[in-house]
Amino acid sequence: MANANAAIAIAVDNDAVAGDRSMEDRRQSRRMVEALLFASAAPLAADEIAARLPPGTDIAGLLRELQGLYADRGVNLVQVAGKWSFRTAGDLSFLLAREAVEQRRLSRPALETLAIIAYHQPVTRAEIEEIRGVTTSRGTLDVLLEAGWIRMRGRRRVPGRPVTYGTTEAFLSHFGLDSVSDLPGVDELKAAGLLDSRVPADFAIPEPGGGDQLAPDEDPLDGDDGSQTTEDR
Amino acid sequence: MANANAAIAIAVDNDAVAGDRSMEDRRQSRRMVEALLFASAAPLAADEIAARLPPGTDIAGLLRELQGLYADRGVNLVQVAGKWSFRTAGDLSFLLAREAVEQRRLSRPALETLAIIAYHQPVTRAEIEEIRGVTTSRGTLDVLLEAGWIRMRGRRRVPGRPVTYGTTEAFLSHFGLDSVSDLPGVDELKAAGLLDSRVPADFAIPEPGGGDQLAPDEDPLDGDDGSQTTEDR
Amino acid sequence: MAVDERDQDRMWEAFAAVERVGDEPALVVDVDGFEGPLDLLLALARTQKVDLARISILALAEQYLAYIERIRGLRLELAADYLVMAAWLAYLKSRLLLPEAADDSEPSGEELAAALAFRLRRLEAMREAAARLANRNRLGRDVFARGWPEPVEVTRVSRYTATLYDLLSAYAARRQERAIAVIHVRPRAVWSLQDAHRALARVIGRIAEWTPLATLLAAYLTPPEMQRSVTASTFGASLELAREGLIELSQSAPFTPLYVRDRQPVARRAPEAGNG
Repeated sequence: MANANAAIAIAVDNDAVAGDRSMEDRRQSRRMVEALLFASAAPLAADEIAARLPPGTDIAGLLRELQGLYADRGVNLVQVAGKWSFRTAGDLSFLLAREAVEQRRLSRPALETLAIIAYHQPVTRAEIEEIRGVTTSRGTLDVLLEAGWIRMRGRRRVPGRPVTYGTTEAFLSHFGLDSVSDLPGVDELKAAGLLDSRVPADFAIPEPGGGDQLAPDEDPLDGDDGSQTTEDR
Repeated sequence: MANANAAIAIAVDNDAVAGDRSMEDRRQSRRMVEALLFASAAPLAADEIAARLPPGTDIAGLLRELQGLYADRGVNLVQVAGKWSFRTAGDLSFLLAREAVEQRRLSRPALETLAIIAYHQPVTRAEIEEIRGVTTSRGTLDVLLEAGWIRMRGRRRVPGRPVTYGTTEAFLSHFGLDSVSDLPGVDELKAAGLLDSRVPADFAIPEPGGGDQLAPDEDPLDGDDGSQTTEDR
Repeated sequence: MAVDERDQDRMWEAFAAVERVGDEPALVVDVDGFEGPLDLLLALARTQKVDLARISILALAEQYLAYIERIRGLRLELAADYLVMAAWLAYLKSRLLLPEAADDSEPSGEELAAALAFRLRRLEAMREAAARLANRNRLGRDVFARGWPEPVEVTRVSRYTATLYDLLSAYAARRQERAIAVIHVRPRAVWSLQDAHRALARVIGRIAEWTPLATLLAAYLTPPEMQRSVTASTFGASLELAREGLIELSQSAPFTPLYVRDRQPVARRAPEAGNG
């Protein structure tokens, strides 16, 4: 009786050992699959993984197990086109994007164009070109629109209905102005040495009217103008 | 009395909610740290990670937590060169041999020189030669500089102002060391006085300075040293 | 002890290399497989099969000298540093065997021996350190970083800057440049006599009836600033064409409109055209 008990006990122990070993084998195989997927420079197919593991390993089961293990982690095990790879969890992709802010100085043409828009607003592109004496490149207005310093105000009520430009709130705050009427006039520019005293007597600079109200010869933008940043260029 | 009870119940509920939220916040932060480290091929410093997470996040605690979580996995979180990185577990190297990139085998003199530089840094060429008992061929240091494992640190403040050499972050990363004080056996060697460059051994041993700070008898490299192509690669 | 055997192999190889040259004339030998005298000493020390810390430096010196002698006996010339070491070891041996001199300005034989023992131990320590380093799990050989990293994508955002001064000076400079340029550059519009002659010649033959000269030139009179120039040139040209006998001119009184028509045959000359 005692012997029989002992035999049973031994049998149980053997089973337990075998169970432990197969558990341990499985854990080890899972570690191997994990390491292979991590180190691989490209997604791996299940049979590519199988080729590197002991024959008979339950690759499909291990992959499912790993997928579950990583399901709500920062990294997920995903299957794309039948191959497996670790990828950053979709909701964390923002971590892998960064904005690098570059401070850039405005080019001379952009500065001139911006100043003309500030003083002469509402002003059309043709008028800007007339004042500058050169054509305005497409990029110049783009840069100023992108900087948020100018906006399309409306359309001049003349043939062709050209878009009129004006400055924005952001323009005022960047340049520390309360309103565009604070921009200096001829006498102040002369006093500051920015204008030569030899300028002709009839030289005038406009008193900028920067209000949001449309000028008498200005129409509001059409509904679809607002979205068209490339308008009139 | 009923009101007081209700108030207490509400208070308890709020606490429970706050606790849940902070648990959830922590889990989310841990996912973010995990994702950042997983996505990067190069080790990340704790403050690099901190810069990408909400202010006040307990980065050190999360790193320890992750390290524990991955401790017996196929991929481990290790600390190298003062930074953190996921790497495949060391015991699986047999599995990944196919992944290994062909590396130039270091010659015995080069390996010996590298060890001397690692354990004795900052060290001059003459001191290396004194330890090895042979002159160092030009190629030996070049190979190590080219591998990016050693760098010129500065100049010893002695006649002739010889250049001093030390190891790089790439060295620590390649050999899986957090800092030079983790070099195998460094404490025993120090205790035995074997890291002293001078004979005999029975006086105080200077701390091997693996850091970027110059030793007391070390000067920075001159400006024109920087342009030398062999510098700090 | 595997290390020792390897070193002994190297020594044996060294001898073999030496013996191969046999009775050839003397030649310089960098004792094969050894990196200098210290390396050779270390290999010899290992043959004593004791801890380096307890090694007999005297015995080691004798071993080294015997080794060198054997090579020299083969009429081979050794690299200089092996000979320098031999000379130093011979000196050390004599210092160790002879009673210490009272003169303590020089290190004692014991101190010299200790220094050599230290160098040997230090070199051996570094050799072991190098081996341990080489056997570590190395990145890219034993352990691997993420094979397919996901790089951080950097989007560049431009933030433009300019000062009010930049703005005003750009404006003032451009306006001023233009103001001055307009005064100097603007060309004067002129209609030359030749222009008028050519224009009139083109209509000859089509003006049978008296026609005011001004209406003929309407096409050319549009720019207001050219009116005077056109009138003057046309008048001059019409006089010329009349003189050439191609047209007739008529004016009823000074400052009244001037009429023009093709030259008529003599018979049809109009009686009312008083001032021909």
